[in-house]
Amino acid sequence: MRDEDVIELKAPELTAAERLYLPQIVAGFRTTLRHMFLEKKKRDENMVQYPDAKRQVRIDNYRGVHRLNKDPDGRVACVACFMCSTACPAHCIHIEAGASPWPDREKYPVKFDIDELRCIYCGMCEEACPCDAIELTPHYELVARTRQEMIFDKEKLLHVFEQTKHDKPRKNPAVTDYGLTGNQDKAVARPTSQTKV
Amino acid sequence: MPTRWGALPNSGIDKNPTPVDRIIRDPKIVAAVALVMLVLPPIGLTAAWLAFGQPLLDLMKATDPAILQFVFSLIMMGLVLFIVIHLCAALILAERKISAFIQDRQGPNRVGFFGLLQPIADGIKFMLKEDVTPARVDKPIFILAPCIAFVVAMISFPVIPWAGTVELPWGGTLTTQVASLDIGVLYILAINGLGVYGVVLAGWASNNKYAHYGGMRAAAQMLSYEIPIGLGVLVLLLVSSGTLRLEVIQDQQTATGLWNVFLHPIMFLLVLTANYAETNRAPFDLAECEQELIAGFHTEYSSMKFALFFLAEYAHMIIGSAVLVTLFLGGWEPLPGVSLLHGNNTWWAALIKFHIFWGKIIGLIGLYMLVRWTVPRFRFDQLMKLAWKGMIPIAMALVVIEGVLVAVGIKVDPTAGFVGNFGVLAVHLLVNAVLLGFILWQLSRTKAPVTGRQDNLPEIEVVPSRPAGQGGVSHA
Amino acid sequence: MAWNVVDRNTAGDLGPGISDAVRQKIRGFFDRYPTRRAVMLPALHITQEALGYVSLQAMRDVAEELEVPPSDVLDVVSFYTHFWTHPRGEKTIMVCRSLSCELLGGRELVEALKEKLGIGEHETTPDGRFSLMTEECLAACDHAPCMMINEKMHKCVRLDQLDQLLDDPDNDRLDMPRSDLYDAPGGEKPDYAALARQHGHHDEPAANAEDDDLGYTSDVGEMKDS
Amino acid sequence: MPKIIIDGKEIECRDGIPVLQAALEAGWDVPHYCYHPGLSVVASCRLCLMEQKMPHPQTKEMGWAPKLFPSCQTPVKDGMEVRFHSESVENNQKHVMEYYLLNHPLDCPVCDKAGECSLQDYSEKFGNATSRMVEDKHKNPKKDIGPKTLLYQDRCVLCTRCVRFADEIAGTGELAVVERGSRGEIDVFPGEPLANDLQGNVVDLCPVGCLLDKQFLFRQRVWNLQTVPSVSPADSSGACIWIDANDAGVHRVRPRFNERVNEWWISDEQRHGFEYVNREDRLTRPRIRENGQVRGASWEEIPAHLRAAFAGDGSAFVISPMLSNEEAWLLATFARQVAPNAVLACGHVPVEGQDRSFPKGFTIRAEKAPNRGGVERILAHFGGPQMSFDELCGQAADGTLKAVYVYGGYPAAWITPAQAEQLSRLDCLVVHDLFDGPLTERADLVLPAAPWTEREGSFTNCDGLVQAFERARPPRSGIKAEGQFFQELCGLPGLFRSAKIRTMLGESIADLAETFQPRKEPEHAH
Repeated sequence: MRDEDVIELKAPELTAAERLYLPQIVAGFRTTLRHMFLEKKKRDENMVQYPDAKRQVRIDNYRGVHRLNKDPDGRVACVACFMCSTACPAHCIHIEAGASPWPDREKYPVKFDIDELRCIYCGMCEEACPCDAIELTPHYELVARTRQEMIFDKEKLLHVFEQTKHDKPRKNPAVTDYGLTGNQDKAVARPTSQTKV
Repeated sequence: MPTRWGALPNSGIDKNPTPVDRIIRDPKIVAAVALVMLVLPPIGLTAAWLAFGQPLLDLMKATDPAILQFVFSLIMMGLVLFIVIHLCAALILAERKISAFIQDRQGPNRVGFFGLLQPIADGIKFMLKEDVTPARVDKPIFILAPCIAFVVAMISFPVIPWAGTVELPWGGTLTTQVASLDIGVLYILAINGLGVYGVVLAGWASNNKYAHYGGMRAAAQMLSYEIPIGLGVLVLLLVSSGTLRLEVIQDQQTATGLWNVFLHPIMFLLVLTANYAETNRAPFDLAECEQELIAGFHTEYSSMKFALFFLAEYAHMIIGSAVLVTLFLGGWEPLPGVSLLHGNNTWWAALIKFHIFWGKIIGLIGLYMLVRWTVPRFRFDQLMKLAWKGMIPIAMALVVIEGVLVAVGIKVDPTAGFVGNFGVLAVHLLVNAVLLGFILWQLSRTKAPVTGRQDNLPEIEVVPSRPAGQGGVSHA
Repeated sequence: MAWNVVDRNTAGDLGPGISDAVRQKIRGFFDRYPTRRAVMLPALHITQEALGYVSLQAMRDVAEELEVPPSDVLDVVSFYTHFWTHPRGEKTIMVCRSLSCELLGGRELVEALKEKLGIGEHETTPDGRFSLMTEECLAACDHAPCMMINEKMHKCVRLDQLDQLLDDPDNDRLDMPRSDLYDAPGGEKPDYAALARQHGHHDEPAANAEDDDLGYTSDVGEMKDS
Repeated sequence: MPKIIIDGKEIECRDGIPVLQAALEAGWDVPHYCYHPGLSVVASCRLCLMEQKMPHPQTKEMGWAPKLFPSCQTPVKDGMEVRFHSESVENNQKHVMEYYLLNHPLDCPVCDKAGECSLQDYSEKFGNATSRMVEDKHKNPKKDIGPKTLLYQDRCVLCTRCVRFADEIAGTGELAVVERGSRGEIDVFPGEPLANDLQGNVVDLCPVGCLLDKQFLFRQRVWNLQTVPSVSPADSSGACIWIDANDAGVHRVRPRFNERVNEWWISDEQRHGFEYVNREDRLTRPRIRENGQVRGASWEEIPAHLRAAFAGDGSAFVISPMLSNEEAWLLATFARQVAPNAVLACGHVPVEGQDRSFPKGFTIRAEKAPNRGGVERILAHFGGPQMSFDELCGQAADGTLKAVYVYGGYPAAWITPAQAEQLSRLDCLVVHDLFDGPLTERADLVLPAAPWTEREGSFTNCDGLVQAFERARPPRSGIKAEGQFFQELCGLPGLFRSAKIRTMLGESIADLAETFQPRKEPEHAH
């Protein structure tokens, strides 16, 4: 950075009237009173009676409760790469990896816990996931009676997927070999003298 | 991919409302209840009057006036306590509604039509909540603090001259002021000064650093802002009455029609502002600011202990408003400049006075709320600066000026009426205008940046950046 | 491990081993080379001539004879396409897969052969008549595409010639055994020390190694342990 | 010391090393796969190519040669001038990296090497962000090449470090390159798996995620690990290691370069033998037997108890060779404090077979304890009555001894039932050990020990070399680390710091205070 790139900003100075507060406060009253009395119609039009009705949310990028996606075979799509837990600024994702029981994949999460109370719903995990296995759903109603209940384990996260897959289908995970069909077929096994032995 | 918008499936809560839900949300039922509540008391009172009116009057005629006054005082105390507590509940709802409207929301609207039953629900909730006492608090003080706060807020009410005196048809008078003290104003100031104990002790006893900070801030703040109030009262005493009795100060305004607010507009603003600070309300709620201190001094309080703090805050607002009405706003007199009810001591006039007094209080409280939801919170240094470098010098200047005015004989004459005191009013308005001009001149002479930081920050030294190309790749 | 892993801890059927006669023949080469490892290629040729291919067991046996790890033998066998690790048909069809042939139809040739014979590369028809493989270069780029059946080269092969070529009895001709290319066993052992001196071999550092000023040699034999 | 000029800067380097090694040691980051200072040079990866100044064939004028030279194969020579930061060298690196990534699967998320992978690092530093290949990638098989190792052929870059290691260092040659050219693969002979006792090193050698340790497989991502220098207690060689651990435990042990002992390698038992430190059934609480009843004890009450029990005659202290010099010294000091005539005995020294040497000199010691030499020297220094552990057991049986303090700390069961029986006849038996065993059942006081990963100190190896190790993990909850405990027994205040105790120890035994520090290897050397 060079000196000419630096733009020096000088804060504007308050006038005497502003420093007296009173005119400013009166101006403030104007605003609040306008909202209070004149904008009633707008307020009523935009009102959503929350538990009875729900606000329309942006389904594609609302950041609510997490879910763990399943691939078409109903298996957990996660490959336990720890990218989400690495990216997580709140350190709320805890994974234990293990050898997968399936032939097309080697790693899968034996344990996958998200502490929904610790989570700040920033969506970094979704960004980091190389196989689009973890996603944030538009569901924001998250209640429990104990802290323990708010630690979502793998089963619960998969259950969230089952509940939300109609609202928000899984993104197309054509990013890697893992998960859906992807380009699994594109990799060509080739015959060698050894494989024939 | 285009963004899809959609409503999420509703939760099951309100698909199956409970019978209670159905009842309390039915406007018809709520209207019926309200109607009954509005109609029944007058009918009942009328019936009671018809049944027991004459014997009651006879009894009162026969009673010793002193005993009658004593009983009447008790009734007034009960009535005021009843009004204050119920008004608090109503004000809480009002505050929530007003804040909601200001913020383009609806506010509570689930309990009862328009949320009217919300105070009842709140009250029930306060009583049913678990009363948590943390393990390491100083238990006696922890329990004592909310009591102090509440009691101190309540014991100022007896000196307020609610509706002047009532002359009984058969002779003799009753005064609606429970305690007509010689030192009424000092009493108010003294009791207000005690208010800080509740807050400081709560903060101390909680054994929680946020609560502690809250308490400390509250102490500094309340001490600072008592000074402008005291100076303001001093000015009134100098110019107007020469007495500490609240009812006399009040009577003087009704007699001349010259409310003190017109004589001392700047002083009124100072005392009003100081009152906001005394009640710990926004923009001076430094003691409990949520963003920094969670809830300040009452962080550790729950259930009815917390409710007591809540009640105390609203009671403080009411008493502060009542004092302002008495000292500056002409008390129970409906209009300035004329003396409509002055000297009219009939029982029906007392009833009207009582209502006007409370109406003025509620109007001031409305202003409280409007200010709270309009003006952002002060920073602590700004708060202190406002008191010590702004309000107190101005108040002192006013005291000096008024002293000079009194010395040269410009003083309100209670017997001269509005016109007779016009000269005094003109002088005072001139003095206030000159003072305002002086303040503005002073403010325009000094400079303050918008950021609100301290006035004389050192210049930041700009270090020239390295010329390009000297960074290079380091192999080491 | 549930996913697809080739298990190398256990061996399946290793195939036939080499006979004592073959072992004797291999041992006959020992004298001619400074180390036993150097006998690798003759030994493998001898084995392939005896078995028709080099089975895994044969590799083990050769390794035993040469006192090297069996993996070294596997290394060499798999390096050269002319060594077969599984039984070979009567006729081995080798198609060039290098650039010239590829451009002029070599791949089509391989595909046609695969279809016709019903086998893939390095495989043998069930009746044992044909084996198919591809070669890196048959050194006849000017006559591309070319292919070899057994030891006979066919140049400028067209697809419609394939039937005729495959049926040609002349292809049965086999040239002389490869191992005969090496000196017959029992001959005089060369004087390796003299040869090394003559060619400046690194076994004996030559005195004139510093003839170049900066001595930029690619020889790392003199590098000390770093 | 020859001086060479790299990128215009003159550096001084050791004699007889390749230019690559000199450049690495001088701080250059030169990409390389096949070169390893401990292995022969093949110059096959072509990543370390450099430009070199040579005389023109005709004019004899010095100038940059048009061809690139493999820096790993060019020995340094005084006055030579080379450069790595030039367009042609960087182009070469870029294109070779692209070539390496042609068929490499982008499965970094599931690859255990991710985070310490040369392919990742080099493609970020020297490679292109994109691949121009549009064809399908080849998919090579994944192979189970040994009881402890997996080989994912599709990640391989054919640097042949593993093959050379098996040939040259282990001398067993299980690994080979089969096929050739683009079809080349690393493989073992079927039925002849990679099973030598040094084989774990191929996993460290592998610059990519091709060779994988089954013990560490999928266990942790490497960036979640904290690495601490330590010394292996698996045998008496004193091999230097790195311990990779995090809050979930110790996960991996890797060799640390040490020119005097293990160079770049460690044996498999040093590598894989740490798993006992993570065992759930470790002792974590002191236990005391009172009136036949066993109850949990607090650490605070133990020193007084020990002083009372060992004050009289007939007390003995068994100081295990698993203890560090500092801890052994503190324990012996305490023994002499509380009972000047106490018997000091060196603990059981496990021995398995004979020392085994490998072709390049790497040796696996038969003696499976890290510090017998140090403990014996310290005991000799303290003098007084001493005996072997077997003699001590005998004396315990015939009643000569009354109270014995036994420090165990071995990774596995170590005492024979007969010895345990002999020791159980004592009036007071204090056992300080990692696990429950025949001795802890009979003990009057059981103290939980901490494994070496949770302690710090120094070991004296079989050649008398003193090497310090650091603490990788805090002691498990409930355990007081030996150093701290012994220091409190001796009445020394403050936190245990091995360096401080080592200085004190050095006042009486000077050469135990001098720890050996291996030469620092350049960060990217291998």
